[in-house]
Amino acid sequence: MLGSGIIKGMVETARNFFGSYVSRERLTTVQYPEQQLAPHENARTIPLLVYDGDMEHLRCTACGICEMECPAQCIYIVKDTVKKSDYLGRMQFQPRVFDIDISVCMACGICAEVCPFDSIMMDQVFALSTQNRFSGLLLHKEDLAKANGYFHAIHPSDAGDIDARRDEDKRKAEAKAKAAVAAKAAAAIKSSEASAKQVEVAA
Amino acid sequence: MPNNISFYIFAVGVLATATAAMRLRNPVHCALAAAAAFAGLAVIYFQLDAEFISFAQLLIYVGAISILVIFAVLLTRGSDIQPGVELASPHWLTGLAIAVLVAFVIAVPVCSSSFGEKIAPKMTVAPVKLIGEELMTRYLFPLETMGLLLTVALIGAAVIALREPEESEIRNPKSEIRKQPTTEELVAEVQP
Amino acid sequence: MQTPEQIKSLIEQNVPGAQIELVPNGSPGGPASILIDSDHALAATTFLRDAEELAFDFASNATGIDWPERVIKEKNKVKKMVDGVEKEVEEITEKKTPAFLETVYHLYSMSLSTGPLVLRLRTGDRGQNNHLPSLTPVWRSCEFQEREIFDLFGIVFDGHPDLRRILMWDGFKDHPMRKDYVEPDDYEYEPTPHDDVLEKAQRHYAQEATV
Amino acid sequence: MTALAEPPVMHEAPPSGTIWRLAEDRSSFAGPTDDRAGGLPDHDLLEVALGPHHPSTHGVFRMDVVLDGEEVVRLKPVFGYLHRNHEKIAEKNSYLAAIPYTDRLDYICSMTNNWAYVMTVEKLTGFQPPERAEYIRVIVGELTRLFNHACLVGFLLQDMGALGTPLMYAFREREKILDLFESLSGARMMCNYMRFGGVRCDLPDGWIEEAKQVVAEFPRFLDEFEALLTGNEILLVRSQGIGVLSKELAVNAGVTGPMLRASGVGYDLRKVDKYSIYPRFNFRIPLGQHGDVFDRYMIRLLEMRESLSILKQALDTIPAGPIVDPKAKQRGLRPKAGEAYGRIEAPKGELGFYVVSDGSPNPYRFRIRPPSLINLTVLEDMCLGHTIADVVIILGSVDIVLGEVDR
Amino acid sequence: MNNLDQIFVYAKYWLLSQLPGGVQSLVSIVLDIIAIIAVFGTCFALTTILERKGLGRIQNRYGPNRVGPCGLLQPMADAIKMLTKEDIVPFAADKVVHYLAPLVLTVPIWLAFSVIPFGREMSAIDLDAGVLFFFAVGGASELAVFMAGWSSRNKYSLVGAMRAIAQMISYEVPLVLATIPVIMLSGSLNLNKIVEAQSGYAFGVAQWNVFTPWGFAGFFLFLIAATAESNRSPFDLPEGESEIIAGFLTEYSGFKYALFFLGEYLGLFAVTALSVTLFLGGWHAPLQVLEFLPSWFCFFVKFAAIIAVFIWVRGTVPRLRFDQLLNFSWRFLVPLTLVNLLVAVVWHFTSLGAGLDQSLRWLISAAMIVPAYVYFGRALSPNRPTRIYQYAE
Repeated sequence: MLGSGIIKGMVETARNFFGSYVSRERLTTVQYPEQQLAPHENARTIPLLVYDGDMEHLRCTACGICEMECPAQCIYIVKDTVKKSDYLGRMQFQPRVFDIDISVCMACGICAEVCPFDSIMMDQVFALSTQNRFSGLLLHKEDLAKANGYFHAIHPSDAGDIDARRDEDKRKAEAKAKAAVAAKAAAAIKSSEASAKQVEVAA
Repeated sequence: MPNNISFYIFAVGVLATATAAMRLRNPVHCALAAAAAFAGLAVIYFQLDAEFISFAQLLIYVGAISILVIFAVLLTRGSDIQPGVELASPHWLTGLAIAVLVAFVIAVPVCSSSFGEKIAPKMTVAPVKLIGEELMTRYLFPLETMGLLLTVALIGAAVIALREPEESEIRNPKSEIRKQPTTEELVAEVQP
Repeated sequence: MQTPEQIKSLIEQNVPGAQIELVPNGSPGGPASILIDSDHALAATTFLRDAEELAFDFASNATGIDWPERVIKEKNKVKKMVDGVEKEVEEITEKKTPAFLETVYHLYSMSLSTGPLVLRLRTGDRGQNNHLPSLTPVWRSCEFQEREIFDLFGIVFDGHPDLRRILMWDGFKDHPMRKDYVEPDDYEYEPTPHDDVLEKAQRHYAQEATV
Repeated sequence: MTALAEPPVMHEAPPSGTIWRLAEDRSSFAGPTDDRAGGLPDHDLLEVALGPHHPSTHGVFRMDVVLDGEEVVRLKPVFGYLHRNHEKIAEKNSYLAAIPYTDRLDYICSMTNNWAYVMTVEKLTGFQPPERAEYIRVIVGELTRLFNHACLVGFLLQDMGALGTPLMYAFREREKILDLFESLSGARMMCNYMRFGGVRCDLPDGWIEEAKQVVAEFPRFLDEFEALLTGNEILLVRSQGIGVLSKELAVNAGVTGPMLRASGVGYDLRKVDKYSIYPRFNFRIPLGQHGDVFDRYMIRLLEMRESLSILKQALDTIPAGPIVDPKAKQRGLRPKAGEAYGRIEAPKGELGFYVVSDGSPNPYRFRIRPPSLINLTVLEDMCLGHTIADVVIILGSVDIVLGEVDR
Repeated sequence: MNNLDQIFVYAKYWLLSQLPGGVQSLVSIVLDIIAIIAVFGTCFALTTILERKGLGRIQNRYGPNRVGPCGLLQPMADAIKMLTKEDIVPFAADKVVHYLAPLVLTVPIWLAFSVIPFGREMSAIDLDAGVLFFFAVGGASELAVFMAGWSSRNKYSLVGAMRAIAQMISYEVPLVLATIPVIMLSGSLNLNKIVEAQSGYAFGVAQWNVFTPWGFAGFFLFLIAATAESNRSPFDLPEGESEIIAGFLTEYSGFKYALFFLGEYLGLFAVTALSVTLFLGGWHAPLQVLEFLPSWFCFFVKFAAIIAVFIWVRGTVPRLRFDQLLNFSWRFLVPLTLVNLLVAVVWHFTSLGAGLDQSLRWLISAAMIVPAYVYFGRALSPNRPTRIYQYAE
């Protein structure tokens, strides 16, 4: 009372005033364009589409799950008419059109969460302002597609897990394919043998 | 010479603002014009080397009296004079008579003084110290009387302002709530 | 805390003439709710609040639900003679439920730390018979929530002290939370149109072209 | 807890025929002209619309205030400037897609909003979040409470005219917690972190240690904050005895959260509903006695200290294990027909979600019980008879976020 | 040393000596005017930037640091922004009065600087009634504020103007009452004489008014009243942005707003300069050993220190409510200044003839002022017991 509280408060502000010159903890401001903090690994902004190798090999299969689940309904996909072989050698469609309206996108990450093909992932770019509020903020397939290497750079542990899984799948698929080929060959041999037998019988 | 020029400028200004204070329609403008006239007078006093009077004029008339006038104007709702109402009162003849009388009363001592004679300007600077000493010795009684009177007036004003509102005057805020549209009105509005 | 059944019988004992139904709840462990007829709602809720053993002094949530006329298809397995043989056949019976608007109140007791008791009131239909008694005189907490129900669902609360629109503006005509609400045609350019947005856009531009 | 007395008498409906209006002529400052025969007492009433673009309405909110001098004789809140009908959007979307929208309700505390919603859906479906997920939820929920209360005190002081110094200190600390949230969920404010039957992703390496450090440093900030504010004579005279809310009115008007507890009612859902794993932690519920602005301020400061104690316990005892119920389904969730009402003690009060399912992939009815809106029910009662300056701090002490009020 | 002290005086006389005799007096006036406008215009620019930087540091931010080195060119950027902004006059405004208000505020305040001695032999006019002149020209600011608020035709403006006027009138009383002991004991209204009365050193320490009990109390009372006079936090109610937007400035933009801004800061400078003159020995150095410092340097160091205190307070305290503000003036400051007057009288008479022991004089004075402070302070906020909070369960 009688002004002691105000004096105490003024001592406190004085401490912060001088503290901001000596202690990093009190002056936490980052001078943005000159200094930039590295984003956290989990940080997310807008979605991106991962491709392996070149742009022609998007992981996306235009299945439309993300389009359906997007809370803001900002994804627009048109399937291509021709199928391409994916990393496992299966024939899959690819998107002919893949648009994301980032003026609507709220960066929730649900698309990345529901994607069964590890294709759509969350980017970390944040300086997204453009001159044109319509076409500048409508990102097409070409803008969204990013190499797996880029994905590795921003989300190393996630990308490592996914790659490991995919390699495993690939190995399994190859093994399976080999097994299938072998089985086929065996079956062919068997059948040829059988037919030979039959021939024999017939003879 | 520059003193003369500025005197005339300020004299004209004082006259103009004084006229404006009488002639303008909006009472707040009148009050502001009066304040300007007071300020002009203060400058003229200053030119006459009456420093103390000049500053007192500024402090009391511009700083206090004009604010008081403005408050009075606003509080008494004097500011809404309807356009078309005659500014001049029908009793202008009485007013004229009073003006003539006042002019006469002032003119008599002025004319009988040595005003017209050309005398060498004497340094008549009244130092503040002198004024203070005079006030505290020769004019002590009038000063104290005036002080007492003003104090009485101040206390009286405070007492009047402090008067507790009577029971009937205490307003129930809820009784003054603006009427809300009734349910029926709203229903009628929203139902196609 | 008393079960909804007990509370039902308590109300029936203390508020003569009150017609009370229990509405079951399909969610696991969710309490059944009590449906009170609107004529006795005020008396029953006052009883709920003031009865010492119940003391529901806190109405946490009040909201509306729109139930337009619906056809409920029920599959029943019926034994029937088909081609002279008795067989179990799935038969679909259609049941029409009448349309109504409903308010739901979630009541708790702060003094006894019990709850929730789910209370329902239903209007006669979705048209003219959309009046319900306001529970604001019982619980002030319903004041803004009932205004919101009035605004978004169009239920008129009789006895509400200040029933005006709350979220939509005063000149607004419709009730947006009703199931048959049609959005006004104020289409804005959206670069990723699909589904109904695309339809809307096409309709809008066609309209603009004619104007 | 004591039993509560009778609820107060309601507002009487305004007597009809009491219409007054301000002078049409804009060139005058004459007060209302009177249409009634008797005439108003000789008072000038001034009608002022505080908001929607007023500096201290915490967003776009309007109060139609009628003033006698500077004294408030009538105050009607006007809402809806930020209304986007979240409930309708959620009813058109899937259950999962509603989660990111709940972030944007009370955009300061997205974690607790997520929590209340997923808890309701868990009630509807019967999913059981695993132990670790419950711990994570409690930790992020209490961190949210910490910075919400700190910011609220900052905003309150800003409304009192303290030029943002306390606000800046609060934001400095809040940034540390938001950093934790970003490294956990990927976003600072719009976390979108909780999922039905668990949480979206596990804690990153070293997160617990960082959180422990933040929690360990927080009391020092609180001490500084209190040294700056609590004894300040200006704050005392500004806030004590202002905006008094009685216990009875608070209960009847459904006021919840710190505001209710400042009025002296010990009702905290963490104790009453015993939801999640709160019964395992040791904490107390601070209670006010006067129900004025100062009590609301103090209750928040004291609650922050209790939150810190919960956080310490939770961070020390968090077990390893799965983070999502294996039975839980996120995408294409179709709960059985039924309804559930879930409520948690959000920083601003009781945040409730009421979800009705009809067996389809999107909720049939999706309702939010916004604490901010319902706490405003008593705004006029608290403000009558005070001045404009008090209205501003009373509104500040209610702690509203317009994203939640208007939804 | 003397050269450095009188450098500006010599420079002026050298310049005048280059001119024909006829215009010398006129040029002398013009030079004085230019000096005051240049110095305090710069002070205004510097204070805006330093205040923002200081407040920033108090709030743990950098403050403006983008324009020019360390952000020092920020005032220039602000000025350009202000001057190029659209000058909006509300449709219903009283245009003439709306236009005149910023002028009426700013012009008289410049006059106030003319009587203040900024250094040895460095005051523009040596007026006999300097203190009176200072307060007289300050009287116009109330009128200007009213003009601004009334002519804007905005409810916030009007409320702000009414608050401002009531506040200025209430705080002018303690402001003047706090100066009276100084005038009494130095026996003059002339500011140069007041500074002269504070010259001399005892035990190497200056004999300023602030080092006497009545001067010490008076200095703080004066500073508090000055804070309110210049609408600074915690008395910034007329433009309390969280309540009434910007008060009487709500409808002003561009250059007129800048003028108001300038006027407010000049008012602050003027009253600060006066407080330095009245209580802190004007341009005298605080210690005998520091007497080699130029007099104007000493003056501006004290001036800057007081401005820094104003900034510091602004960064710390919340705002008072209006009735509390008036109560504070009439129930606390005015009685205390009156008691202080009494203390000054006692101080004066105990020094005459009787020759009481110095410490006894201090004791008597303290015995008068401290109980009054406690009594009136308690009376301001009665019945405020410390609150104890309980916990449920």
